[in-house]
Amino acid sequence: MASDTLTGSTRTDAEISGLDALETAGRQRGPSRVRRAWSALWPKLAALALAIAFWQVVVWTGWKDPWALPGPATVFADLGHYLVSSALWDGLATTGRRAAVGFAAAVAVGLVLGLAVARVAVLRAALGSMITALQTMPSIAWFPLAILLFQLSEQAIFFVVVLGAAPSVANGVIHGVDYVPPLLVRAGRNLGARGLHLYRYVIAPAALPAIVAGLKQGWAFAWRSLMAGELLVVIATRTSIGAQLTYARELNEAPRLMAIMIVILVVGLLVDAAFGAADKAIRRRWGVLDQAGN
Amino acid sequence: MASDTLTGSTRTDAEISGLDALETAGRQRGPSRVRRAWSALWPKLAALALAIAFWQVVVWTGWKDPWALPGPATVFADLGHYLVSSALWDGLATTGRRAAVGFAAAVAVGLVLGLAVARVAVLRAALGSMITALQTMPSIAWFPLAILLFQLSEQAIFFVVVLGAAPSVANGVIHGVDYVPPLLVRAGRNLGARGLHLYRYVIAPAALPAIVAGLKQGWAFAWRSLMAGELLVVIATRTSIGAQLTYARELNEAPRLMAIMIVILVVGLLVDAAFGAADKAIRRRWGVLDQAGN
Amino acid sequence: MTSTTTTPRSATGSVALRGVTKVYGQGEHAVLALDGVSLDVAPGEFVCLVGASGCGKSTLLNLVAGLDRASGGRIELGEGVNPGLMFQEPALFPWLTVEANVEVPLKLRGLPRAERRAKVADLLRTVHLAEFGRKRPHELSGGMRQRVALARTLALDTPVLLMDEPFGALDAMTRDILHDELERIWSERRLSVLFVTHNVREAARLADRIILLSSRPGRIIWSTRVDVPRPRRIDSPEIATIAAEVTDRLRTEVGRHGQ
Amino acid sequence: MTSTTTTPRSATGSVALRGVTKVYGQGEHAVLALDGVSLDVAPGEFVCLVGASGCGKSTLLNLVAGLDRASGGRIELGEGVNPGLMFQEPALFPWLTVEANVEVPLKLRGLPRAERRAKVADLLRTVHLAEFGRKRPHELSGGMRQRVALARTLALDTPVLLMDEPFGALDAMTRDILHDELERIWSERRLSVLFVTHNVREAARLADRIILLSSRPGRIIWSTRVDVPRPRRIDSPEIATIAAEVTDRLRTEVGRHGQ
Amino acid sequence: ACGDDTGDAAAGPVTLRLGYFPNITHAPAVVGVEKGIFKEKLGSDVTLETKTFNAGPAAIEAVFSGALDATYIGPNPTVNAFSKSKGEAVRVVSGAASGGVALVVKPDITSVEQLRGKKIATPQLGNTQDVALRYWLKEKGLNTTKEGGGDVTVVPQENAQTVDTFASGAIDGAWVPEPYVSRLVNAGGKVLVDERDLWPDRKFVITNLLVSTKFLKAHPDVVKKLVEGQVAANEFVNTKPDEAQQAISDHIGKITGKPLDVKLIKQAWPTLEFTNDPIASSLKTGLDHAVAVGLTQPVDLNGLYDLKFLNEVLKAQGKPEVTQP
Ligand SMILES: Nc1ncnc2c1ncn2[C@@H]1O[C@H](COP(=O)(O)OP(=O)(O)OP(=O)(O)O)[C@@H](O)[C@H]1O
Ligand SMILES: Nc1ncnc2c1ncn2[C@@H]1O[C@H](COP(=O)(O)OP(=O)(O)OP(=O)(O)O)[C@@H](O)[C@H]1O
Ligand SMILES: [Mg+2]
Ligand SMILES: [Mg+2]
Repeated sequence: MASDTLTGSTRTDAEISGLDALETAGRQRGPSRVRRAWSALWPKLAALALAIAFWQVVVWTGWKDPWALPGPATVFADLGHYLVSSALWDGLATTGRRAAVGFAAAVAVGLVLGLAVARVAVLRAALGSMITALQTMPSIAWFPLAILLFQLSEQAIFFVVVLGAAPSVANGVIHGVDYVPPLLVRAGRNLGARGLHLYRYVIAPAALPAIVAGLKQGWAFAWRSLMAGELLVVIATRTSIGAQLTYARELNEAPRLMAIMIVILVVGLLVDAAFGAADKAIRRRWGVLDQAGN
Repeated sequence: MASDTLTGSTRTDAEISGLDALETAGRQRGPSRVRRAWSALWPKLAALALAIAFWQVVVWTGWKDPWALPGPATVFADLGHYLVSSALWDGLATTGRRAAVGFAAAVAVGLVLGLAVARVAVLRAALGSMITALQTMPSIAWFPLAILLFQLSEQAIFFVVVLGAAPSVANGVIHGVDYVPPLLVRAGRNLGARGLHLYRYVIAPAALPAIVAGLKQGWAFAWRSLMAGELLVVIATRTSIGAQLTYARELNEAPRLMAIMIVILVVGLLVDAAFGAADKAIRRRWGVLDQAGN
Repeated sequence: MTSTTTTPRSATGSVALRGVTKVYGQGEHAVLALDGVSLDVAPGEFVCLVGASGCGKSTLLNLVAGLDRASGGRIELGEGVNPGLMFQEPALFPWLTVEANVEVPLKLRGLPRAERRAKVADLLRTVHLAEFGRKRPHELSGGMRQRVALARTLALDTPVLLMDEPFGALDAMTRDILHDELERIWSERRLSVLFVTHNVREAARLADRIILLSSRPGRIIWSTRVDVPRPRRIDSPEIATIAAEVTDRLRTEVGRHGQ
Repeated sequence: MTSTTTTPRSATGSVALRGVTKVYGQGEHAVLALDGVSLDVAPGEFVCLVGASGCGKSTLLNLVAGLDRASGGRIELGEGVNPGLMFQEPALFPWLTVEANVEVPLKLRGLPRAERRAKVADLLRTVHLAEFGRKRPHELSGGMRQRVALARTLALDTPVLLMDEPFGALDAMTRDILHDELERIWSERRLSVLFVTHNVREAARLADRIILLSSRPGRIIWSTRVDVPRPRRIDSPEIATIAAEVTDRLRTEVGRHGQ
Repeated sequence: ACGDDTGDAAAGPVTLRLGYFPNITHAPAVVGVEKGIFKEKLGSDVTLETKTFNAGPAAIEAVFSGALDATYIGPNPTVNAFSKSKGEAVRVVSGAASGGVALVVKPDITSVEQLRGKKIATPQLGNTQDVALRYWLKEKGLNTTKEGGGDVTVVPQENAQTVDTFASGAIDGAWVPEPYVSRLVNAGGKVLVDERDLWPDRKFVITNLLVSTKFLKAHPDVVKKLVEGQVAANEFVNTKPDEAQQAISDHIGKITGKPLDVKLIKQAWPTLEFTNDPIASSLKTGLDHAVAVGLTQPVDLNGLYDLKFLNEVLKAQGKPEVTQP
């Protein structure tokens, strides 16, 4: 009945050949860090190169006037200026801070609301369907209320962001809780987990994958609401990405608009990388990682 | 080894008493249709009543001027006019059609994209993180491109709606596929399901709950993008909810704005009811329904 | 969701079922899983439950554990007793390591960290998985998972233990060893055990009393005391004799129902 | 994900393993589950695999089924043979009814509707679940689920059957009946069967050959032919003798490893 | 068959795609469409397609991408379109409206000095009204900065929001166009400055008619007819104000689902002047002011105006011609 891993006791020849096989297998499946990074990177670069090439070709055909559809060169030149301007970094700082604070608030509200609705039957009957309905309410509809409640303070922006993102987070939580395997809930209950403990030890971790998915969707809602909401209060000394985006459009600055879009995409990519890492960690734990080639 | 359900063979007294117990239990847990409907309805009505009462009280306190914050009476009076106006029904018809077509297109694109990205390693590396990044792009950033591609036609609206909703659907699909229990995939493969068949018989149904959740989030994105996108192409003869919402806001018609918000909420509730029914059917099948009181 | 029919009246460690009935589903599709089952487990008694596949054994344990509501009848447990149930499937938490799984009930009981560690190590040694503490459930074999579940249930430290085919996925040797361990813990802690198994020798090896359940509807149709003195050996002739008798009864019962 | 080391060279129905090695994990945490296992299953042969919990039996079946990649060695199967594997857990599709679960492999083979129906009904009768076709997996007992999984695997209609403790959750009577059914199907279809069990009597009852696997690393350490003529009875003295011998060997092996 | 360079003036039916805002400052456009004036003037050879917008950028995007041939639009987007396309994409062929802009403040503010430390809203950073406010403040000795610092805090925000924020007391005033001037007055505000008083002849451009250069080159005759329509529409607006006001209210109702209160239109009406003169000088001056307050680089407006047709039409009708800058 002794159980020994490879690092334990002495080994016979056969076992050592087994170890050799392991090494080989290891080399096949787990290439070096550099190669792994490269294999994650080249498809992205290829996709990017393809997209830019296509764009350039379209521009060369002269399909549209250059002021309507600027070429990559123009846009990247503008992006270059933008990258060294304080406008970008100040804007990113302001918008990033608002996004972080607003999203954090939305997550807090969404988690509490989601858990409450998921497990309390009366609340679910009363508010359950309201959550999706609220989710479909466009941000601009909340603007008057935001101003009524918070005047021209940053809170008005947060209000819009939270109203935009919290329902999405809550829906993720509800979905996750709904699909927790009943066997695990029963196991938890039998092990003595009741009430909050049941949440903490069973329901929350079991629903975690769905909650992370909900957070990801919530982030997208938060960010989009923020882009609109930042126009609500164009505060004095603080420029923001949302305001810059709208102004670029209002001034018909196509290259600048596209430069800002690229910045937004990059921010989105970074945030997705964070969510992706979290998700991958969960999947590794759960043993569902090795299904596709990733 | 015979197996018999209650409707099979003859029964002894004890079994009949068991049946009686069943009836009692049945009556306790499964009340009549009317009572069930009522128990689903009253919390909603109570929540509604509470919300309206609170609103009325706030208005009575005179916290804000009536043109800034109209009372329930004013709003419901306006809603009454709105309900009998052709504006609402024409707008709903236009917007509803656009939402349905746009969402359908977004679902098609999202499903294909999601499945492809979830299972093809290169695509995932190339596009995976781009999906969330695209999701965070605000609709207005796409407007110039939409007009470039589709001029001032309805397709421009669909373009914005699809770009808004498809990433969300795709993310739902990817999440669902990622968490398909490996055991079921193995079982499917062993039963002879490869390639498309594996999708059809195993992966798609196993991921269905997450896909439905993704569709729900996608709907919210689609609707919100539509509300903004409908301003892109305003055809004088065809009024739409999105245009009405914006104009109500621009003209500071607080009661009308609130009436439109109520209409949007009601549409959201109806759509949520459809998703809810789908989700409940799935949960019943999977045997995860009886966890909370619903 | 605790059974409303659970009235804590009896002595600690005792379990009493009075005419317990359980119906699944409603109307046409209803299945009568248990029909008027009355059963007493005395404190410190080891009762084995045998019966055909699908006769309602798991249902019975679920009801006693308070995880399901009986459709009729009463279940009485000692004051404040929360019976530990070892499910038919391992039901481990996939997001936790083996150690952490076993630790959950200890955490829930609020034990200090050092004590928890010692207990977990001890329990994993008991089920012969001391070296697997840091693995995750999906890295274990079927039998190993079952043993982790056993360790987790034992960690509950409750006077009533409900076990649903706990050793079904184990080889004979490992099973023998765990029989000894379980018997030791049972007598040390004076546990009341309700134990479901398909292995009649196992039943005879462990039980003070063996109870036979009929199929659809599940009813108690026969029971016998096992008066063989302990320690017992599973391959002893006395055990074989009792096992043969139980098998005969079972055969008659299943035959009665058979096609 | 089909094993690249599977070279289809041998006759239909035969299975050949040549020095198969399987390592889970990497580096420090690597576990050598199988170490140079060589094994031949002749067409139409019934081979039972026994061994301690966690010794690598399931791993072996997974490799033969092509669901996992061997770390070393070769596995040879008949041309175009896709062995049917009955997993240790039922692995039913929760979104399908019992009938629909059994129907999946038939659908995948493109059988017409009427034929599928007849086959499903037939298979459910074989596992004594004819009346449970419309239920969903979560409405079944553990043993019932196992029987559905058996029916589903039999529906595959492949010349090589890999079975991982298929009757572990069944009572002795139901198990006896299914032994007969399995033996009938095996001889009718001339199947090659690789059968994992912890029940040495079951092994002796069914097998042409019994193979004993050692624990960590998993290696074949002993094997024996069962020359008792069929039909056999599980409670016959010949079977008991063989079972006793296997138990002895197993005990020695586990004892060697034991603490 | 429209908007491209190949189109021949004489051949085949032409579609004219015209944009405008359902708004009081676009009264000639709204009335021209609602009363069929454009249709009549364009004749049966030209199909008129109208599109409405609620803001300038989308209209300019549409012109840039060839989805729109002509649009009524304010001075700001006009300059943007001209400068962003390096003077190529668009031409102004007529004026439409003048005036209709004012600084509305809380009633307790009665002098410029009292604006010190107050918050005043404008529709958008760097737009005509924003520049006008900042330049005026500068002349009065009050500093402002782009970032909202200085003696007076300038808060750029959407006009709709300005009404909300003014009503809720978050801002002290706003430099806005009609109908927001009237709306702010109704919300308890008081006109402190009527922008007309700051301009020669009390005239400055608020709306003009823009056509895409391509369309102008391809279909000069159609553009001429469009200008005829514009002149006729202005005629209508100026001679039958009641009918025009009702038409505007109805038209807005069609798009927004709720007719605009005619009272509001009547209230705003006197502050506006519907003239065919694009008042090019005011655009130029406005731009100089923007440069002066540091909001833009100088822009060369040479070639923006093409008033040949307008003057032909006016001449034919015996009306005074306008000056081509
Ligand atoms: N959730 C459920 N819904 C409907 N029917 C159920 C449910 N759970 C169990 N049943 C039915 O109740 C009966 C008894 O099931 P139970 O699981 O108690 O059997 P068991 O004695 O444990 O069998 P096994 O030895 O196979 O585990 C079976 O006929 C089963 O189909
Ligand atoms: N996915 C995995 N990752 C890491 N280790 C694994 C994995 N699967 C199995 N193992 C290890 O491989 C060894 C053999 O496991 P396997 O499941 O083949 O045992 P088994 O003989 O089927 O045991 P049982 O009779 O308990 O089912 C065990 O030590 C187990 O911990
Ligand atoms: Mg059971
Ligand atoms: Mg196994």
